[in-house]
Formats: sequence, C-alpha cells, structure tokens
Amino acid sequence: MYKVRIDKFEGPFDLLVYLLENARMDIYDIKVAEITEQYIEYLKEMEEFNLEVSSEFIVLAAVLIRMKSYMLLPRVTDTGEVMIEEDPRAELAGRLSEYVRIKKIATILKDREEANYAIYEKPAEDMSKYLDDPDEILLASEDQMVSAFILFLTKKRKVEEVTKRYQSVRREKDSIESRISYMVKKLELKFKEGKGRIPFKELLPDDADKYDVTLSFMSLLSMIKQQTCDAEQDKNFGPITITRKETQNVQQ
Amino acid sequence: MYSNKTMKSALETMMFMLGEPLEVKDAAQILESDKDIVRGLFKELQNEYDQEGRGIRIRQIEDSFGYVTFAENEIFVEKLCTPVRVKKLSQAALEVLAIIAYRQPVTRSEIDSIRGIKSERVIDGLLDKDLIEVKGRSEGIGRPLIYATTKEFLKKFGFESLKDLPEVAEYEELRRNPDEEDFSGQLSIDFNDSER
Amino acid sequence: MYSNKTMKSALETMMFMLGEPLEVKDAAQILESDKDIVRGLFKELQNEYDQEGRGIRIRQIEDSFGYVTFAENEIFVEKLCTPVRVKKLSQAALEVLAIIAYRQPVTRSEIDSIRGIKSERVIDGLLDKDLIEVKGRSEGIGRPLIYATTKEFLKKFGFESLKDLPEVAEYEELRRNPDEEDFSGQLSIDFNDSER
Repeated sequence: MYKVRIDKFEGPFDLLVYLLENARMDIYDIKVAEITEQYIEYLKEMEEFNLEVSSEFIVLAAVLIRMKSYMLLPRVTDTGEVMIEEDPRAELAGRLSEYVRIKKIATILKDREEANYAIYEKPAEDMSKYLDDPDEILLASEDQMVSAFILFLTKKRKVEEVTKRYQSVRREKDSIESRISYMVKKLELKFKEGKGRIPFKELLPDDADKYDVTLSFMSLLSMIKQQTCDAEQDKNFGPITITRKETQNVQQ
Repeated sequence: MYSNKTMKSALETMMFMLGEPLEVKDAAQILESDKDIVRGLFKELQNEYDQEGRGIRIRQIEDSFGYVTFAENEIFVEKLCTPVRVKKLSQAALEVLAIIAYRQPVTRSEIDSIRGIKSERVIDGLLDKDLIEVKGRSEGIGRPLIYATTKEFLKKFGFESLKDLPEVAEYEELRRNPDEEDFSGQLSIDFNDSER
Repeated sequence: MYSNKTMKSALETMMFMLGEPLEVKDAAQILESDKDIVRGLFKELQNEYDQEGRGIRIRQIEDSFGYVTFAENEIFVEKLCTPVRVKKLSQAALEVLAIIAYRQPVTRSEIDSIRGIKSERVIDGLLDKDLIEVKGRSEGIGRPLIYATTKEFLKKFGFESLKDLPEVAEYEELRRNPDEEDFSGQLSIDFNDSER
C-alpha cells in the first residue's frame, strides 16, 4: 500500500513515478494491472480532497487502462504460436525514464540554487560623469522610422478628425462651395457697378478672421482654376487684385 | 569571537554591499568586537590594497571606510563607459525626417504645416547629425531654405537610394505630387496680410 | 602597452564600476591587449582573491568576470542590510528549467511531453525572471518558439558555462549499473530491489 502524499503532484508522470517508487516497481517492468488500480484510486482521492485533477491525469489513466486490457489478451496467431511483439509498456517506460532523469536534474539545480543564494553582486557605480561626452552611436533603422511615421500619421489623422468635426459644427455654412458662390455674387455685383479691378479685401465678409481669410483665399484659387476670374499680385505680401477673366468667352 | 582574518573578510563583504562608507561603530557591533580593533583592521586592509596596487582602494571618511576606485585608473573607466551610449532619434526627429524624406526638397513652413507644430529645433538637430542638408532656396515668396536628406541618412537607415523608401498607401498623401500646385507659400502671405 | 600589474589593477577598477560581469573581449579592447592575455589576468586575480581569503571574490560567467561577495559571509550581509531576496523556484519551475538547460534550444511542446503536463505558465514565469529566453523559432510545423537558458540562469545556479552542467545518466543506464553510483536517495526508487 502507499501513503497519501499531501503535496500536489507536478503532473501524471510525477504521480506515476511516486506510485512506482512506493510499490518498489521497476519503470521497465511495470505491473500494469496493479499500478493502474492504484493510479485510479489516487485520482479519486485527489478529487475527494478537492485537488485539481487536470485532463493530463485522466489521459494517462486511459493509457494505463488500455495497456492493461491489451496485456490481458493472449497474443497468439491462428496456428497457436505466440506472437513476439514489442512490449506495449516500452514507450511509457522510456518517457518515465526521461522524466525521472529530469527530476534528478531539478534536484541538483535546487541544491545549487540554495548554495548560490548567499552570493551577491552589487549595482553599478554612478558613471554619469563619464557619460557626458560619449562617442555617439546613432541607432537608426528603416523600421524605426517607418513605425514612428505611422504613429505620427495615426495621431495626425485622429486630430484632423476631431478638428474637422469641431469646425464643421462651427462653420457649417462656410464651405468652400458656399464661399465661392458668396464671392461670385459679390464680384458680379462689383463688375456690374463698373469696377474692373476689385481688391481681394473687398470680397471678405465683415469682421473676417484668419479662417475667413484662408477660406476666401482658397475659394479664390478655386475660382481661378475654374476660370471664373483672374488675380494679380504685384509684389511679395502685396495686395491681391481680382479682374474679370479675359479669355472667358474664348474658352467657352 | 571571530578571527581577525574572518573579520577582515567580513569588512570587505560589507563595504562591497553597502555602497556607502561603513561606520566603524556599526561594523564593530556586527562583528561583536571593539571599535579600536575594527578600526585597526580597516587600516590593515587599506594598507594591503595600497601595497598590492589594487584597482580598488579603501577610503576613510571620518570614522567610516568604503571602497573607491583607484583614481589613476580613471582613464579605463572612461573608455569602459564611452561606447556604452547609443543615441536614438526622438519621435519628433523621426517624424521630421520622414516628412523630409518623402517630400524633399521641402521648406520649413511645409514641415511645420504638416506637423502642425514648429519644427525649427528638430531640423537644426537633424542638420547637426548630418541626416539632412540645405539644398538651396525655394523659388517661392520669401525664398525660404529647402531641405533634403543626405547620403548619411541613406547609410544610417539602410536605404540604397531614395527609391527604397517603403511605399505604403498611408504615405501617399504626404508624397509630393509633381502636378500638385504649391499653395503653402501664398497661404502664409495671406495670413500675414490679414494680421497687418 | 600596459604592464600586467596595471592591467590587473584596471580590471579591478572596471569590474567594480560595472557591477555586472565584464566581458573579456571588452576588457581586451580597452586595454589594447589580447583576449587570452586578459583572460589569464582575470584568472590570476581570481586566484589571488581566493588565496587571500578576501570577502569579495571574482566569479566567471561564460567569458566574463565580475565581483561577488564571498558566500560564507552571508551572515554579515544579513546583519548589515536586508538584501533583496528572490523567491525560490518551485518544483515545476526547476523541472522546466532542467529540461531547457539540458535540451536547449527546445520548444514548449517538447517540454510538455517530457513533463506529461502543460508548462505554459511555468515558462512565462521563467521568462519573467530572465532565467530563460526565446531563441527564435523552430523550423518545424507551426514554427513554434524555441527557448534557451540565459546568463542569469548561469549566475543563479553558479555555473561558469553550460559545459558545467552535471552529467546525469539516463534511468536505464542507472538501472543497468546499480553499483556504480548510489542514486536511490535522489530518485527515491530502489533500483536494486526492483531488479529481483
């Protein structure tokens, strides 16, 4: 019989090796029927103690049971000769043997861990004063730049989305299209009044802010592109003057 | 009672572990010995290290002792530390570099407008590192400086040529379209104009 | 060219400053000397410290050397300060570590199959403790990660290199030569008896 071990087993092999040890059984000569019974008995006890019995334990139980029934069957041929087959226990024995070896190594490691527990390193000294004037090695790679760039683009897009939503609320009516029609109307009015050269400033709404100026300017550019009018600027930072599109009729 | 040999060994261990000078009175208490005896052992050790020309020495500060490195070996410490430092480019530097790489040649105001933030200092840093260079002046108003990446940039990032810059849909919006008109210069005048 | 005395002194200074083991190749470069010569000097120093029964010793890890405290002086360290204690490894962690140490590089499924149980969480714990590391991927189906032990592993268990891992015979060999060594204690299996 075996004593009940309280501490948990590290796995089905751990349990099986323990049972073999208690039964003084050789790994390469397992009495399958006997050990299977003990193994299953133990799993039941583990359940009674509310110990976790993971699926691996059950799998090994199934392997043992299968092996047990296989070994009960007579292995004879039609002519009554006993078939020589590989020992069905061989594979399991091989794995248990490797597991036992690993456990022995684990024990050696444990002892060495203990022995080296008393040895200390110390942290590095403060070397900051020597780091003031380093030979700089610039660490750079394509990946680094690309990932930084993607991060930037993502951030930029998020900000743009937020800004767009914010501006679209504030400036709902002030799209380029609406500004263009506003400016075209104003221009036509001025042209009708007989003015040939209209300063850009006169096309701005009253109390125009930076946004209005930009929007008007963008609209003007579109208007030039659409050949609605022409514009001139004599010098850097100079006033912009809008004129009637001279080739308008020819183009159309 | 510990032997002198054990006590000296213990003092070495403790000085090593403590990281700051070890008080004679504390050491004496731990070693269950007399302060004068312990002070004497510290001084013996100090002499041994000096005599043997060790690279670490024992320095006395008031009534405490601690390890210091041998001052004349400073040159080796300098050499030891120097190659340790590896500099990485900041996120900002990488962003500006990417913008210049994809849109070159490009002016500072274009970079600023893409990033939505002033990039002057970052640009200066990249110029210092020889990753970008001034390629002349734009024909635009105010004739601002234009920037481009250098050979050093290709080398550092492992590109054979600018054609090797990865093509990803996301970048296309930033890649300069040759047919696109450049309004940025005129736009900035307009701002100035309206502020006058 | 520096004299051996100067170089040894420099090695002491550098080991002290660095805190972690100093690579022979780095030291050789700084001292403008040959790696074999420098390694020889490190070993001379190591001997001197042992011979003189110093409270600090020189430990070799692979091809690097660093100062550590003399293990037997632990009692004084504990009286002086409360050193940071790492929790001891569990039986499961030791088993997984044993498998990785002896079979590296090894995949998780190999570890699982030797232990007869899933080891994923134990492996994660060992990765966290820096005792093992991912060494890449296996060429096998699914290209699973492969694991190997680290320098930290060598330090923790006091191995100079992986060559120092003790030779442990297969169970089968033990069984066939029961008189050769007495494994019964460690294995808790009486082999002699089982031979009957």
